[in-house]
Amino acid sequence: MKEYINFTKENTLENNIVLVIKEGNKSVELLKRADKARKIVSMIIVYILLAIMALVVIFPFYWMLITSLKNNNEILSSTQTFFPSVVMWSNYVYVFQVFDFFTYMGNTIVVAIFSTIGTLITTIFAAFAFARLNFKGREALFAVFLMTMMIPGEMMVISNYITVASFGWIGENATRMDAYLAMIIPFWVSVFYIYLLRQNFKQIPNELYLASKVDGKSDWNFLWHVMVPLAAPTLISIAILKFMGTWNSYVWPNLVTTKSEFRLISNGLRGSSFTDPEAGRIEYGYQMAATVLVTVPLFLLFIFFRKYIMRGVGRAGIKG
Amino acid sequence: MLNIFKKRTTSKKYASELTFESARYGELKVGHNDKANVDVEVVSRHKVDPEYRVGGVLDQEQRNNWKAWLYLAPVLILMAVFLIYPLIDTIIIAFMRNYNYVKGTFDGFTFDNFGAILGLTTINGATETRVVQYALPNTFILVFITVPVSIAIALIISVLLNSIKFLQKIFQVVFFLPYVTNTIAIGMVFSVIFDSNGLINYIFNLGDFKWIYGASRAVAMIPLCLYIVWSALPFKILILLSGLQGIDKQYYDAAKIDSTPKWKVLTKITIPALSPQILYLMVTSFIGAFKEYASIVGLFGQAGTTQGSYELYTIVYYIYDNLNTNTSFAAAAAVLLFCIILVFTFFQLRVSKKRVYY
Amino acid sequence: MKKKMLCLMSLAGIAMVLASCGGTNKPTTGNDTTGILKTPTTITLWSITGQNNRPQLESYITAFKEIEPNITINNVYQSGSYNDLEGMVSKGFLGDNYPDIVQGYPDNVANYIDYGKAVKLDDYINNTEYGWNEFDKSDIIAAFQDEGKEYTVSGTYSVPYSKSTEEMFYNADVLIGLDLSKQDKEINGGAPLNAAYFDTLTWDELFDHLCPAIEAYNATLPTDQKILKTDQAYHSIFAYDSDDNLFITLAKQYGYGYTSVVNGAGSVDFNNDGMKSVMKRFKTAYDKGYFLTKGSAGGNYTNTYFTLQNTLFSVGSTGGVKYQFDAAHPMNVGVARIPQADTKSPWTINQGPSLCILDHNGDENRKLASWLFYKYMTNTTNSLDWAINSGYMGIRNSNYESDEYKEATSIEGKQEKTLDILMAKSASYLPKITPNMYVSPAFKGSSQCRTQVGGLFTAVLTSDGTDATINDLFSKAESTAKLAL
Amino acid sequence: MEIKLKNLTKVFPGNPKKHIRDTVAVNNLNIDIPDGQLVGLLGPSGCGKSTTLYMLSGLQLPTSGEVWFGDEEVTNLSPEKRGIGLVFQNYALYPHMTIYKNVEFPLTNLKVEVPLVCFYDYVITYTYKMEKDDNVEGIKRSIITLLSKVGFDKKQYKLTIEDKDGILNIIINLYSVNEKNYDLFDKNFGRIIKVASKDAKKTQASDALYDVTIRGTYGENVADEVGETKALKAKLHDFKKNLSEVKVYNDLKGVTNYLVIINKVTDKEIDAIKAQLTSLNLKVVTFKKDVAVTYRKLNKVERSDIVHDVARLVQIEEYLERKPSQLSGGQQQRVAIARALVKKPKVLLLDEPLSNLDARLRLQTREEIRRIQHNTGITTVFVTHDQEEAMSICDLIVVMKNGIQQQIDAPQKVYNDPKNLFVAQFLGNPPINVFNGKIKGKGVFIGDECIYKTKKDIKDQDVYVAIRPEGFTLNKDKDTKNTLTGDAEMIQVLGRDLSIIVNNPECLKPNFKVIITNESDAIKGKVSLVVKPNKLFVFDKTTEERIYLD
Repeated sequence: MKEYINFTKENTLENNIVLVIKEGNKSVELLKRADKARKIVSMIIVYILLAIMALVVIFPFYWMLITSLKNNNEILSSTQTFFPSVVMWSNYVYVFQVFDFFTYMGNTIVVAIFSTIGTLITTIFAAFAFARLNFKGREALFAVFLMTMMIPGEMMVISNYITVASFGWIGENATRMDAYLAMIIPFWVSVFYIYLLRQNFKQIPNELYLASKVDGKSDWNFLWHVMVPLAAPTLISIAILKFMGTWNSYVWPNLVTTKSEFRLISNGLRGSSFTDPEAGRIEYGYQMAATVLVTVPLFLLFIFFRKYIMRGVGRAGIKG
Repeated sequence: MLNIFKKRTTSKKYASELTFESARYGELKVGHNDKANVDVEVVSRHKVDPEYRVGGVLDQEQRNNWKAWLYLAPVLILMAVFLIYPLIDTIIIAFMRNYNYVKGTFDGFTFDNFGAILGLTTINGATETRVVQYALPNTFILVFITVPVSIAIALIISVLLNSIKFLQKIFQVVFFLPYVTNTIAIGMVFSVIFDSNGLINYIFNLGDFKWIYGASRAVAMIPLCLYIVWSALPFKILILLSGLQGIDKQYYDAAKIDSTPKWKVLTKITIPALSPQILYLMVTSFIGAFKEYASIVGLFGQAGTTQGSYELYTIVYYIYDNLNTNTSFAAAAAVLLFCIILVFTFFQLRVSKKRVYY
Repeated sequence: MKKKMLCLMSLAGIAMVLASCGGTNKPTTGNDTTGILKTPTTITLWSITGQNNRPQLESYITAFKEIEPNITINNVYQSGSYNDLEGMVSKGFLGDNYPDIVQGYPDNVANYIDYGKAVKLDDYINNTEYGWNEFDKSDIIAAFQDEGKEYTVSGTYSVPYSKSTEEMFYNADVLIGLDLSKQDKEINGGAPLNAAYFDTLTWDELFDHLCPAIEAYNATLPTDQKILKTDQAYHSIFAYDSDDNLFITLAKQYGYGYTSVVNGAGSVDFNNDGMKSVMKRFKTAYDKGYFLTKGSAGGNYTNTYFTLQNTLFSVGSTGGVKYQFDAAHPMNVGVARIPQADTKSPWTINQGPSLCILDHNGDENRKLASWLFYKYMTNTTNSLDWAINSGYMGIRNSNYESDEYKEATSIEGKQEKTLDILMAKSASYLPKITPNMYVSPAFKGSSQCRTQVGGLFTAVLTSDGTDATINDLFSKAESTAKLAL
Repeated sequence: MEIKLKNLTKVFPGNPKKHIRDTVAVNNLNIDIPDGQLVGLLGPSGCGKSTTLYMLSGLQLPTSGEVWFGDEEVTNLSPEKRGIGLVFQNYALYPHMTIYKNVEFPLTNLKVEVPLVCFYDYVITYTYKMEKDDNVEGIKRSIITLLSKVGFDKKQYKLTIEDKDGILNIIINLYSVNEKNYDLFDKNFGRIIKVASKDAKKTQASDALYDVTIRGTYGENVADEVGETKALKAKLHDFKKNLSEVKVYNDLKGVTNYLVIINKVTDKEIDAIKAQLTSLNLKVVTFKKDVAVTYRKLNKVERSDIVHDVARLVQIEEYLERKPSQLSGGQQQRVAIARALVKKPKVLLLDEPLSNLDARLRLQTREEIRRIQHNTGITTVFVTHDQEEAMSICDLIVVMKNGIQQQIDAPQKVYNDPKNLFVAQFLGNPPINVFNGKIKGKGVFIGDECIYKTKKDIKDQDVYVAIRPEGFTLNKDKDTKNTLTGDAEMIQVLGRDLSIIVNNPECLKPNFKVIITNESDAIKGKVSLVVKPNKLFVFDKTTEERIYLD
């Protein structure tokens, strides 16, 4: 096409424009004052917004707490109260009386710790293989891994139940060890965490791998002496998230344990003891007290490890 | 990943640059246009991801082969037993007629299960309308409302949180709180708050407006979405906040120097910089949202706002409901959902290729 | 960090120790010659037993061990609903992880039959050595015995345990002695209202005479003395807690179809003109403010409104009598039979879980052991103890006739306007109901039928009430119910 | 723009809990940077040079002291408002944007000042006879390009082209445009096509608008200032929309003054206001009238023009469509400069811009910086720890150490005339040789050898004697006085030069370096060196300040 106008350097249009920042005509003094005011106002707005959202987030917890201290009539009454009219510490006393708290707690901690350790080991191996080693069908296999995340867990329960039963881990003759195995082993694989850790491993510079090769280190040594320490924050957050997950898990442990002394805390605390079987009604006060009791340790765990979780989870989004 | 694309540029390019281009992308077509400029058309079958071209490791390929499988062995065994086998099992059951999982009996193989759950064929003389009428639309509504909204809110909160120093840690802890509780208990709290004589109606002076029990489907979606968003926030805030803390401060300094207004810093710098985290959240939370049902149980205690109604059905709720009695239908629904998620995730990843900057 | 890890590890160690200290059930070994069963047998009982009733159950187990030393009972309390329990048992079938005796509703038992696991009990019942003798057969309330037979296959598959029924509770302070002759001469023959009148109340009487009269009477009262709290969000003269029960009961009372068993499978019959007209009737009553159900009361239990005196009548389960009374708003509560279609053939629902014995690969010892335990725990002494202490009904006629029961349920010496007296009134009223209890057949999908008719009742009440809507709601409910068959 | 730093101090607070002391990064710095100069801040790492730069940019705020841009004090002004360009050490190019977007980005935040002079509507009709390879579409597009290049946005023009058998009727409606822009358009239109005829009709669309500040006095004294202000406001009610400030106040002398600031008013309105004031018996003392301005965003074409101009300047035009990660360090560096230049800043700041480049690129790029700075004439401040870099391109060098400025001078001067030992040592490669020496009887001694005699009266003392490596010549004539002797240990041939490593016990290091032309024939062993007086500096032993010998 014919070029009608040639805006080359020699005969360019002289841009007769003056570029300014918007407030260009204001005096520096004025700008400074406005600056300061804006900073203060924006800070106030930020804090107000955060405070509002924090309130929204925290309110259900507050409600949970006060409900755990109310008696059932007050909970069910049509007028809501923001503070229990009679503080029912007895709800907590009841929960403690009814349950063999320490047995449940012990089971939960054992199951949580061993499933966490198992998960960490399998996750480290798998992530290492996917991130560092080359083999045929690596990407395809990883895609299959990801696909398993897309099937609803409810659907897997039946098959897994049959599998675990065929191992003899459940049933009338199941021992404590069997019960633990049934609760722990099926959850030793987590695609989600493998994915998370793989991303993390991938960020570790390849030079380190080559350097360790030059130093004559085996893959095994490299994994444990270089990769794992470098990915420690992620591993810690995986451990904690896994721990929390086990702590709150309910359906599967409830299904595979048939003796109350093998049960986990969330099964014990969310049981029928808070429903009135005659009328099928829930004793909300007890239930909430129990929920508070389950939640508090997790919450403390988070506060305790907040720094590590923050650091570890943040790497999730980086591409692999 | 296969990525066919064509790139056409017109510029006064010289040989050296052309070779550079070709090294990067592959086949080149060079032509001339009437302005004596060079038309360069780059045709490529696949874009080489630099990550896969890292030198050195490739040499190890053959040697690592058996080792890799050794490392994968524990996971593969466990996965085969606890994830892949159920997956295949589910797919097979989806094609069995009247599968009874206790007895292990079924009446031959069929495609009818899919037709039946979609209401194309009848069951016991009745048509299953709940999947098409409620479960599918509800699932999509929840997915397309809760995921973007929760990501947006999480983004706002984490940006705000990142901009403060005083009380930051306390706020962080507060916003993480929903992560440590269980769905059912907090669902109950929400249903009390949204009760017709609950807090929301009291605050907004709505009389005895029905949000939960007896509410219409559209209204019931509001507390449901709010609840799902609420419980989805902490993890997202966690990810985004630590993503934010990883962004080079220099970009913000540069933006300041360039007199960039705050909203523009957010949209043009922060969000693109967070795009890997956002993609990650999108993919995982879309998958999660497709599988939503526990929150409905938590909030409503049933699949509808009144007894016997299924207005709030989701696909997984349907699966859960039919698992014991109509296992074949449940499996068919699971396979259907699996396909939906698969297709959706695939498209999401494709679209994101252009929008995500690493 | 290391410190923290160490901390965790040591915690784990402690937990291990703690966990292993937990209860250990030593199975008893060695044959004992006493008792019917000579070989040592361990059976498992799964039940959902409330905290309050556990001591009773455990005492029966302990006592049973004395009688049948070879039988060890592994008693497991499960949690959740009976349907959750069924889910656990059903999955347990896959891994030989299910009990010998399980508590459940007939709907649950129907599924166990379907899976071929429920044990047909007729041989045990009729066994001369350890079955029920003639006294037992006549003593155990017929309706309860019948319930065990209401399945798609013939024979008895479940036996009564924690049963309950429904009673009508009324605000005696307001209603007893209320003279409505000015409003409607026909009510109680012009006499003031009394307990006998409520015992024979029919739906017709209730909606056509009593409610209009009460409404008219209420209109004559000064504002601060109204007996109807029309200013409240949920109020009515009469309230029925369970939508499902009401529908099923009405179908029974009026003789219209609900469900039936045809050729060994369930059949959904409730979509009929008779039930539609009954529904319209109730819809009209609801519109007039005479009537309320849980479903139409915002999903809240109506007895809450009864205790707040927003309603004058309340129908609820005998298992939940305590909810008909609130110490914060004390009143005298009267107990009566629920209203009937025809007082000559009154029907009241028979509900509450029963027990079902499950087969373990044909192990006869376990079946027998289970039966023996059941028989023991429901013998006259134990069933009486259970009836007095558990809040459930006595399953034997003799329970009600015994002096202990009469004494326990006597209102003598009990303070007015207390829960105690109400409980006593309720319990002592039960013998009047027991001869006229019915049960609807259970089959695969019967629980969905219940859910659907309950939902249907609510939907009709809250709908616009036109024929088209009602037809639509009926066919929708029918269709949904059929899907579950 | 001239930049002045006055007593600038920056203290980074420590943490007493963790026993971290406060750090004084910049201590009482005073620098005057003349307009249009390229100034290098030079010093070892940690000397506070970068901190100084960041305080100039506003990204860090000084603990005390002032920063002046021209005659405005901008010390605490936020960086957004300073209108400066800054090139970061790591360039800070936005990785997700193309080079074009990166360079364009600052422009999207800026506004164009539009003076609100008299605007006109135009109807221009051109007729044009189509030539052989003409096409209407092309002409149309070129006209539109021109229209937007002049700065008209879509709402401001309407273009219709009628084609009548090869004769084009081009009708252009311009709405509310500046006369100057019209002229610009008209002048350039000829470059598209040679028209056969042209007919332009011009009608005034709006009056010119002015910002007016009027100060004056009241005839009598007023007690109630607030009330009177209100009264005056009420009187000027007709101009309520335009009034920005009205104030009546008594000054110290007790005279009642008034102040009226009115924005965007026409001449007519100004007259009306004046009449109003006169009718109130108010005397006008000062009357200030400026053309009012409004602001608009740059349009796409304008942005593209500017980006391309700057891209051409820094020679990155070819890379505009690439992402930063696809460029080499040097290219990225130029992009960073382009991004800083594109908004035509009055001040350009560069933070160690060359530190990430390899040796050759560094050489090339620094020349380029010099060239760009020279071409644009922007006052530029440049931070570096590389003395060679600073010396080679700067107009002025500021040598800093521990937050304290050591010397400000032209590069040559800093090298040739260091003010203290630090400056002498920091500049020069190979570094200057320092000896323990003394001044005794007007002689500068290293050991026992007197290497220089001064006429100035300097008291005898121990000193540091520093001599540049090139400050020696071989002493061929054995009789010459004032030589330094040593043991030549090694001789390196550096091409043009020779380097001799010489041992001397008085040298602070074990040996010192001598650079001489390779024509001289050096041998190992004892050498005797003559010191060039202009390469010899003497510093006080304690203060390390220069002791001037002449």
